[in-house]
Amino acid sequence: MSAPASDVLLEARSASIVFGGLKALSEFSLTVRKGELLGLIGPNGAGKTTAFNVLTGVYQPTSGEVRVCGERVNGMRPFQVNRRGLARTFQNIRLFKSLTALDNVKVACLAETHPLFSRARVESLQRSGLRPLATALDAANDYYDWWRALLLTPGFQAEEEALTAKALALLEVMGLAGRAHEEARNLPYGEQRRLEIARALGTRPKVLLLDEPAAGMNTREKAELMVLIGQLRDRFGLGILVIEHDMKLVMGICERITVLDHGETIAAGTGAEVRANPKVVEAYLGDAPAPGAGGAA
Amino acid sequence: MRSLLPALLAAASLLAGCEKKQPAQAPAAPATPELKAPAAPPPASDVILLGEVGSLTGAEATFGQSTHEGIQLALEQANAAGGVNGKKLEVRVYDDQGKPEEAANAAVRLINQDKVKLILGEVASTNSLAMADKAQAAKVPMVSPSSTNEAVTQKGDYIFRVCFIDPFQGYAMAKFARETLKLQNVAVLQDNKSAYSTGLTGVFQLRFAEMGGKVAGVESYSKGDTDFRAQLTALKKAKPDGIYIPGYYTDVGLIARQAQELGLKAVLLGGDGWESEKLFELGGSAVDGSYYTNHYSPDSPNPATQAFISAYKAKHNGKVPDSLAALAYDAANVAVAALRKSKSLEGPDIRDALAQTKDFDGAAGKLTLDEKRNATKPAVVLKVENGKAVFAASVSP
Amino acid sequence: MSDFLQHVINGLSAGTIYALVALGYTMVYGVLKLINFAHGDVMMMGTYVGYASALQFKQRGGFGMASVLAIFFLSMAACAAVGWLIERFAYRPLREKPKLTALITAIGISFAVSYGFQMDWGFLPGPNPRAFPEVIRRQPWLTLLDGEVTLWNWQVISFAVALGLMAGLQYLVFRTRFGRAMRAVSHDHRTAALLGIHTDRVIAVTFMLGSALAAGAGILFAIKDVKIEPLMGTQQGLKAFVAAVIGGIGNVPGAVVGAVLLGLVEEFVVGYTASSWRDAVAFGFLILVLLLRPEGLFGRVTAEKV
Amino acid sequence: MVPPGLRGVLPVVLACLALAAGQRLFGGQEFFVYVASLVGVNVVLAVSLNVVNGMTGQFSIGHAGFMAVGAYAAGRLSLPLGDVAVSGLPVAASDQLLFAVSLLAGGVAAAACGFVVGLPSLRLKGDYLAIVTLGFGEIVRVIIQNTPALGGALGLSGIPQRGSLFAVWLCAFLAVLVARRIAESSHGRSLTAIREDEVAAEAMGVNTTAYKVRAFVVSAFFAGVAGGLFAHFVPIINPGSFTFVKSMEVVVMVVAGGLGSTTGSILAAVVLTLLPEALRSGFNRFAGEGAGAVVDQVRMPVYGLLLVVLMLARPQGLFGTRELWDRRKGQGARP
Repeated sequence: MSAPASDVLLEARSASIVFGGLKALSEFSLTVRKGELLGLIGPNGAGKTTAFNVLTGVYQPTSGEVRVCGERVNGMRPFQVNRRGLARTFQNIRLFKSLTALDNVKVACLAETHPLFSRARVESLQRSGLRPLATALDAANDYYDWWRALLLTPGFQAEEEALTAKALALLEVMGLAGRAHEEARNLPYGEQRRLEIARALGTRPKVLLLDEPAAGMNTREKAELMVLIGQLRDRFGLGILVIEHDMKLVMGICERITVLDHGETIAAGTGAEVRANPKVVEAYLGDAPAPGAGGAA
Repeated sequence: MRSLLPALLAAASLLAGCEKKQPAQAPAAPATPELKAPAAPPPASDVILLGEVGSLTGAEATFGQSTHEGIQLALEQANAAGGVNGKKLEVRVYDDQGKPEEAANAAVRLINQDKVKLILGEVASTNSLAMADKAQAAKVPMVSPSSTNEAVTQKGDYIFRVCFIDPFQGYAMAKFARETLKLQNVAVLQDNKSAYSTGLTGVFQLRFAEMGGKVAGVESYSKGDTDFRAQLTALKKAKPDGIYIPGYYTDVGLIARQAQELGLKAVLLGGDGWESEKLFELGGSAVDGSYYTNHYSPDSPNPATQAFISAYKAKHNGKVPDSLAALAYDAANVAVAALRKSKSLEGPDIRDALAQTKDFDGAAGKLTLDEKRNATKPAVVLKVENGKAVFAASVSP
Repeated sequence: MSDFLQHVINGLSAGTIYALVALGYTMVYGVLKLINFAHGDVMMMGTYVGYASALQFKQRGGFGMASVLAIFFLSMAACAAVGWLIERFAYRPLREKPKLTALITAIGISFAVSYGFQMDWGFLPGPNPRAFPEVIRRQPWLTLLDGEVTLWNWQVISFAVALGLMAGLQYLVFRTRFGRAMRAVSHDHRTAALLGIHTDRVIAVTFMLGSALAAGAGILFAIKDVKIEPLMGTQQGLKAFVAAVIGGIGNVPGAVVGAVLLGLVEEFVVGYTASSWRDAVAFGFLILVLLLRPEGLFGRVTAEKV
Repeated sequence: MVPPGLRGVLPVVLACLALAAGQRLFGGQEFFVYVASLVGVNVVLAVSLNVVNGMTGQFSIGHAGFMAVGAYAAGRLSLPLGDVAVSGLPVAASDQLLFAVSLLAGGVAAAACGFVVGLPSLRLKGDYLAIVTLGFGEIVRVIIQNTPALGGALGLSGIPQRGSLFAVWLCAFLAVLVARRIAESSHGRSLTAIREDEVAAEAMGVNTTAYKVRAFVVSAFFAGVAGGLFAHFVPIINPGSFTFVKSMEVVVMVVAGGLGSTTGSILAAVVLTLLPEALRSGFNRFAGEGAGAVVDQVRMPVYGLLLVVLMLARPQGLFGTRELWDRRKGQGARP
């Protein structure tokens, strides 16, 4: 891989998806590099979440391609895409409600376990076309893991402790340390949002996709969250893509912004460029009260 | 007998090799904790307790109830006649809900908790088989009134029955169909869910062919089905002059109706599973002219039969006893006779007395227990006429 | 030749009954996305109501056109009421709960009803089978191939009723205001409620319609196969459900096509191969269809909302 | 303090000792042993079904099918082994060894079926999966009915009666232990994650399909073992013992105990097995011979109503998803 491309973590090239004749997303292109914080905005129903679903493998693009860390992920299932370094949160919070905050994060910390056959080897087998063998090794890993869990081997116990430590550390980062043993459904809304981020971080992502992380928060909370997101990027060396309804907020912190409307990319560029784009103004004006289409200055 | 464990399995179990069990160490039964035969006789009491297992609930509840009525009548009469050597007879009943595992459980309870001297039951062969294992191991004699499957008494020398066995019943119908009805080409429709039905099918097929008839085809259904047209259409192709349906009355009535609807003009033949008032309700006029084998006919002039019928009617508001009641009555009476003859009330003695039963004048015909502990007795063939079963013939072994 | 034709008639005739039961399944699934496991048992109850009323008419002297219609009407009305009760008290409180809870409830009702009817207390019929009176005099309607093959009047009637009901339902769903409301509720009942549709009422009416259909199917079944017993609904219900899934559950013509297909497949398996495998074949067919085309033959793929 | 290396096996050793003592004390009482064995088998069934229905949230209603496969595989294997012994071992030990081998074979055969049934779950959810499992149970029954080597409708009888209190309850203990340890490992968390939100679990790197299939495999394995145990203490097994009704009995246990709670499954299995038994003898004793029949008549309708009432009033069941041994969550719940 060439040097400049190596810090490209996520790339969509003309990805389109059609639902029953309707183009939900057309010719969507985007590049996220290491250390970048990008925004994805657009009015309701513009296709932002659809774009996320295409990027993460929930939907398969009808045409075009998606690459994570240089590898084409078309046709992969979401967990495979995730294991390549892409983690996300959900617009309508999807926590594991009856699990504790700690366990929510621990579920995601699968990358911390030490399988019999390394994950890299299984993946490389998969890539080289020996899929049945890869599946078999994967299953062997699981059964090996089961035996360790059943016999409570010292290695397994140590690993559990390491997992807990790691998960606690992530909760700490998101300011949830005191809530570790609370069931997720009992957390207040804002904390649930933050727990989702902590959980996503548990998968050791290289790119983080945040779907309206500040939805339902008041202005002060939103500002705090945005600062926190910036810190995450620096601390973990992530590329971050944020969907946000509040244009003002996005303009404040994102280096570059992509604007979607009716599945089409109508503008892309820095905050200033986007703001100046007449199509954007029109899209937002057409959408009802323009959410501060010029107020970020 | 004891055999050698295959070498392959030995290797699999990572063991050097296998050998025959030492007969001295484990005689007939496996080495797991054995059922203890009732030890020392309980303090002399004036009651002899018998056990009964039957399906008092579930789909076969009527079987269990008829059987119970037959047994009760027999014991009442025996007690009225002075009991056994001055001791009264009592029966303890357990319900097995028609399930074999419950039947076995009930047998265990009767043997170990209630310490009964003898067990009566069951109707369904599967359940009798389950009980027979327990009774044989504990050396408690068991008399089945109406389990016709061959395997039941093969369980051991403590297991008896007072009815004929399926091979004879199948033979009787084959003989009747071939010799009396002069049928050439008979098809079979069996109930695949019931061992009784598949067993009879096998025997009938064999015997009918031996007698020079032709079995045109065998089709199956599952008890509880309601649509038999596919099977009947397939059978119709062979143009049979008779169809043997060794099933239960619940299904047979419908089969008869649908055969009529499809224009099948064959005589329908069956076994003792047909015996029920419901057959005429479900089958309507379609079952008229059919024949089935049974254990007894209420029309029989036999004085023992008539005495039983009038006693039963007196007790149950004029209800005519079915063959299950008659067989149960016989089973109980055979047991009582054996208890009276027996040297002691120990299992082996009762067993020996039972084995000597000969020319016993039962409500369902004269019977002798053969060396395989099965009853040798004639079967009757009944003909359905205008919603009634009437005596048509008797077939002797 | 004659046996082939006879098999086709048998298969169609069995499929017709499956179809009528399957229509109810499909309608309820359409609006509620719930497998109403108790549907077959509602059918059983309808048959018993029909049985009771038929006995009354029989005592008063035979069956005319009016009395047959009355039998149908009585049992359909009774089942509509039962359907309403079940929906109101067993399913509605669970509408916002996970799907599994409603499925478990449905299975519970099915068990309670079918085994409850096996008890012989009070008005309950007990486990013994009954013979349904001959309310429609059986007559050959058409005789083919020198009398080798007969098409009976009741077969034709059942088939016509099934087709008529299918057409009627299709009209109801796609051409009426109520149908539009049904479709809206089916799509998303919360949004439908926001749009001013009385979702509770739409669902209740659909349920009652489906249950009434089941009662009608039950009586046609009893005319066809005569024997009725408390557990009959489970078997017929399961087969009908299989038919509905094969056709694409939620799809009205699909249910009928699936049912007829299932009837024919069963018939030919029994008729031409081993007859003891009928039930295994039905479920095997279902699993095959689900694996190859999970949405059924006529169903549409729906993307899950994320 | 237990050294970490021993923590895994210590409970098993302790259980073995306790069970051996129990076997000495009660082993001679036939009826007690029978009922206790029945309870034990039902505990294994309920706990194993809970792995799929409770922990993973996939609804299987064909558990009796797996039990049947296990019972027939183990029983068929044991049948010719009744008269053989392994050399160099006392007869009793050899019998128990062969018994263990049969049980294992039953478990493995059922697990293989679990794998096959689990596969459709790659594509099917909820209701559809439930129907496939139901269909599987029916197909198994039809196959057994049509296989002469398995005794057809008559069933298999003459299987050496090697089951014992010790064997049954050791299996029950192991099933509980396995369920508990799976639940407390990353696998169990992944299974619960699938139950709570499949999409989110997948997005967090959980291979949901593989986990679901494996949950089916484990669950089926123990159902098979339960079947094997059953076959070795009832004298005859036939297809009629493994119907949809049996599956539903187990479902009722799991649901009543609380979907996802192993403790609840155990408790419900014990209560729902003993209660009818106790009621039946109680009725027989106090209301006259035969009155106990009422219990069996009302049992199934009551189970049905129980499901409905539970779902309406307490959908989480007796225990919810809580466990008796769950101390951590208890602490967390207190402010």
